[in-house]
Amino acid sequence: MPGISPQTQQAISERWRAAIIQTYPGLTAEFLRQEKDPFRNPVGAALREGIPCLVAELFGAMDPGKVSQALEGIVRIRAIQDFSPKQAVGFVFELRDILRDVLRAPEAPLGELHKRIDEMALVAFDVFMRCREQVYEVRLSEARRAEGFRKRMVSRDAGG
Amino acid sequence: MRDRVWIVAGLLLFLAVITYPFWHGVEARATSQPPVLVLPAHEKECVAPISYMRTSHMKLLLDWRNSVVRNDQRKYVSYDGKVYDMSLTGTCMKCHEKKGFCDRCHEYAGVGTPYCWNCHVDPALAEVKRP
Amino acid sequence: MSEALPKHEELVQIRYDVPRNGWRSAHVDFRKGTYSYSAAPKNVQYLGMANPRHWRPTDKDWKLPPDWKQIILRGMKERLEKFRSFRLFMDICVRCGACADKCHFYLGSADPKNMPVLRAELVRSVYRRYFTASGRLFRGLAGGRELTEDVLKEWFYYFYQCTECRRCSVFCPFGIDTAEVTMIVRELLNLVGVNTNWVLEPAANCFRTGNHLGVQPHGFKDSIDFAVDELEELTGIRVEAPINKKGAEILFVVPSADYFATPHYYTLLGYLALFHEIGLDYTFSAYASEGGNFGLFNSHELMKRLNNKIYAEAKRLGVKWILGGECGHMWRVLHQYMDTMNGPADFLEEPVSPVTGTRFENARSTKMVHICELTADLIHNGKLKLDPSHNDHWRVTFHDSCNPARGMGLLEEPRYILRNVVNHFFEMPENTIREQTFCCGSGAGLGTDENIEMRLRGGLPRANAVKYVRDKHGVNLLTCICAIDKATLPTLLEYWTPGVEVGGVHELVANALVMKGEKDRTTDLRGEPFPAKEAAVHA
Amino acid sequence: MSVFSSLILVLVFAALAYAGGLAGSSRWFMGVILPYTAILVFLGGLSYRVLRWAKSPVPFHIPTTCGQQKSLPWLKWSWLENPQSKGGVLLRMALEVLLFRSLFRNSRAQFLDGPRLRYGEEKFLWLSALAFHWSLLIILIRHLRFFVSPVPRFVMGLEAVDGFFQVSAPQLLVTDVVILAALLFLLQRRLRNPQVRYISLFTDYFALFLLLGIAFSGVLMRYFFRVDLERVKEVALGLVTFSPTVPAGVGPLFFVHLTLVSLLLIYFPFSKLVHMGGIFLSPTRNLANDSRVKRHVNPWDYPVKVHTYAEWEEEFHDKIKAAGLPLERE
Repeated sequence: MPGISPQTQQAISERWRAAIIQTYPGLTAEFLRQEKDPFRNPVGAALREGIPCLVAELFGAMDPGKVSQALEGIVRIRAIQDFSPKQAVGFVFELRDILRDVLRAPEAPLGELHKRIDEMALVAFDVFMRCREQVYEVRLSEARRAEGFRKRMVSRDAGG
Repeated sequence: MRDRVWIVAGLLLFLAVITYPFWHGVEARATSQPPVLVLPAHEKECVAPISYMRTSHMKLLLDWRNSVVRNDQRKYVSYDGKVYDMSLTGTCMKCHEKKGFCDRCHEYAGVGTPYCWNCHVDPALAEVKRP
Repeated sequence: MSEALPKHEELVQIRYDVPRNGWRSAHVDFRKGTYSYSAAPKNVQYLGMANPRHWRPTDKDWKLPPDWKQIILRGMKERLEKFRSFRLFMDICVRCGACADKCHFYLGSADPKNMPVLRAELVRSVYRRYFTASGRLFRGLAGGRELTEDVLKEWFYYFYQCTECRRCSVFCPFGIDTAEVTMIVRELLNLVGVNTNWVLEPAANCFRTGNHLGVQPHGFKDSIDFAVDELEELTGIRVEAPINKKGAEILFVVPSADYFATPHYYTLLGYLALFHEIGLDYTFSAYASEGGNFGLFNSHELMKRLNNKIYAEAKRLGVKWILGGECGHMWRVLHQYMDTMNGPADFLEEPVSPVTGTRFENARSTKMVHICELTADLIHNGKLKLDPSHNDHWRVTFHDSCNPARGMGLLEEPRYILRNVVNHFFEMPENTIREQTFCCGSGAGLGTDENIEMRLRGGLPRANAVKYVRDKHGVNLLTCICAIDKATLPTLLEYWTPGVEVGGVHELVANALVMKGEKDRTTDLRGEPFPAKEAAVHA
Repeated sequence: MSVFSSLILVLVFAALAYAGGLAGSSRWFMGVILPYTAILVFLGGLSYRVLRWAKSPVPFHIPTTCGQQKSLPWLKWSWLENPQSKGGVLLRMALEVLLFRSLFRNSRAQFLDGPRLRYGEEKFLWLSALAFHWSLLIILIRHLRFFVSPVPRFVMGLEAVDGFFQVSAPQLLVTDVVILAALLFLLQRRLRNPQVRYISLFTDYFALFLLLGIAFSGVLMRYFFRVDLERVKEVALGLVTFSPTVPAGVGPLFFVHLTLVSLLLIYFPFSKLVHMGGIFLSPTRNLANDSRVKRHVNPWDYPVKVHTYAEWEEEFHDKIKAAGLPLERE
């Protein structure tokens, strides 16, 4: 991939973050954008952390581990918020418009980048599904924990 | 329920404090009558209409000061065409005395003593001192 | 190629739209995973409450009584006259917005109606419309809103998205406490039979059997006996755990989860070991076998009905004072409500530690002591032989449970204990602990599994702080002193920060406790090998 | 929407007052009838509100504790944030009322994005709220010079302090600048912070615009379109000595000021502005954390249906017996 300057990458990151933040109700969006304390604004912090990694990978090695990990931070939250699956992972495709806007130079290999965006979207969907499954898993383990003690008592009584 | 005593007491205290002007007025037998001023005996007209002087005498004095100090311009042509010397002690204080005129209103309306007297001397006081 | 690029400032120009229509529209979409099921009629009936029937929040028709509106308004009037807090909090909010981002549900869900100010405004708008001159006259202009079925549904949705954690009230310049508003609105909803099963079933159970889980006397005895057996296997010591013993010095009350759920259970083992070691003359009660109080999540009246057992049983058994286990909401009730509701406890004595002779003057009237107060005093007086290296496999942080933190101020006792029983203790960031602690997101009757998504949202701010200490210090155990925390945080952490377990303070106390006459202990209460012993073996 | 309608409403009131200030008959209304009405409504209304709060009891003891409780003597007790005595509560309340302690808690300095120290916008909320309220108080006290004759010494002293920066004549008073700046900051915060804007009602803007109108007209009168202070004092003194008079020669701007103040006083008891009295009554702040030390009595306490031990034992009698637990009645 030809060198995309750090400034451009940063610009893409910020545009993308803004686009994702837009998917939240308006006034919350402003809060997500402004509040920088990670403990007062966990959702905003997750975006602040994950997005630059994703952009770096987009123009870099597309390391599957790193991509999936960066997406995880964002999608894990969206998976339990008021989003449909489409809305929860659709933010990846926002990148297309942003790249078209930002990389006006003809030599930018948009074709290759679009392939990478598709790849990212698929990983995001994987993560989303994994998180949704986990929601049911944690429900189950909660139920199991609740039952566990009773079972232990019963099995001990049966054994002894 | 004991707290109601405290609340009522607090409320009464608040009411007492906030109505201070009312009961103070009654106690001091205050009236809304403005102070009676000592008016000049020999002059009927001031350098500007009374309504202007009432609200803006300080502005006029400042204008005079600037004119004299900065531009060395000492003549003031009044609204009715008379020419006056721009001078606090020379012109104003010729008719008005500080104690009987200036101070009465300033005290009445709680307008602090302006810094005129940092430089100027009340002619009345000066005369007392002289002999 | 940078030449062809627009300027950086140009690129990041972003417009943010604010919703124009405001928040007055009351429509709510009940989405699966974000609400709790309605109360089963049998539970409503058993407790003798209003309008038992089958209904679901997703139904269009909630089968309210025909005069539901009058009932609610009458209920509001009555409560305005009975609770200064309610009337005051309806009147004095200036909407400064200081509370807006203090709610864990707002931070996790990004739903603006989860800002405390707006949550309260949902009912404040109705108050203004019907109970203030300006609202009756100017309606919407004065911020008033008609009471409609949609508003009622909205109340149900959002006031069961408040865990009564009181974090907002810490930051409010007037101390407006959303917990108070939530409690009263839930009372109102209850008048027309709008309530959740996860609150009413435990309450009905507790009323009947003495505890939320509905464990009957023999079951209670079984589980305590079971714990005694397990403790013997672990330590080689057979402890006494008397139940309903008349004339004991102390009545010990715990949340029922302690003897029927994990990881609470390890804390119960901890209590048993500790009490044996100091030779405490105490008794459990099968009748008052619950310290927790789900009435708190429903109405003041139900709270009082369920709490009644504790003093009644203390009197019947003739104990001198009462000791309470690790539990959050339980302690809100015990600390701030019990004496008022079911006191005075003049048949008890001012609590004195039988081991150290310390008088618990802060419990002079209620005669009920928190176990952390007792244990901290024991440790301070050197009455316990502790080997903190037994807990070396744990890197520990402490989660302040909302109610002991903001309804009591029990902050240092558990920390003092932890510092004495573990070697690796790390605090979470300052603005997420002590009086600023973030709720688990499942308190106040929201901790049911059908409500899991909302709980995961509410738990995000807490989990986020846990993640910080996990990544920075390798923390692998979160300790807390609340049964609801112990029940729900493992679930939330499993989703948000895998690798961090949840435990109780007294579990770690007993791990570190070197008991007289114990066998050569090789494992902690969970059956994990002691790291020190392992190391010794290698040496 | 509510921003503009409230602004327009205040402007209409101001314009009416200005026009009325020029004409003859309405001056009596604005200079005498309206102020008296306003004072009566304010005092009566506020008292009513406070007494109505007082009428509702505090059934339960519900302070919000913000620090370590007083328990074991060797543990460091946070006596201010978690008071256990009346004295502590008084101090906690004083900090709350005088310095807005809770609002201050909101703000914190932090190292974010590198070593640059950044203060959140909350700090400015606290600061501007504090600046506004204190300025208002000082300005109110300063106004005693119109209502009391002879002018008390402390009022003159306060004004001298306020005019510490001897700029221009009339002296520039610090509080005049501060109150305008603070009000404008609060207004722009309400407009620009989307969260606060979302929760804001017509009444929130109305109160702000009314206060701004009062401050602006006051500043205009003092520094730009001077009024005859002697006449102003005649009006004010006439009111408090029950010999009302509206001398000719009082400028219309004065009537704008007086009318807006009267409107504020009338509006006060019906609005959120009653927080002035309410803050003292807030049960989460004005109670000591002594609910385990002293019994708090609920005046409307009533007996409830409980499940007694006897009923319980009867229901589970056989199971209790089988489990070997003691029974009251065999």
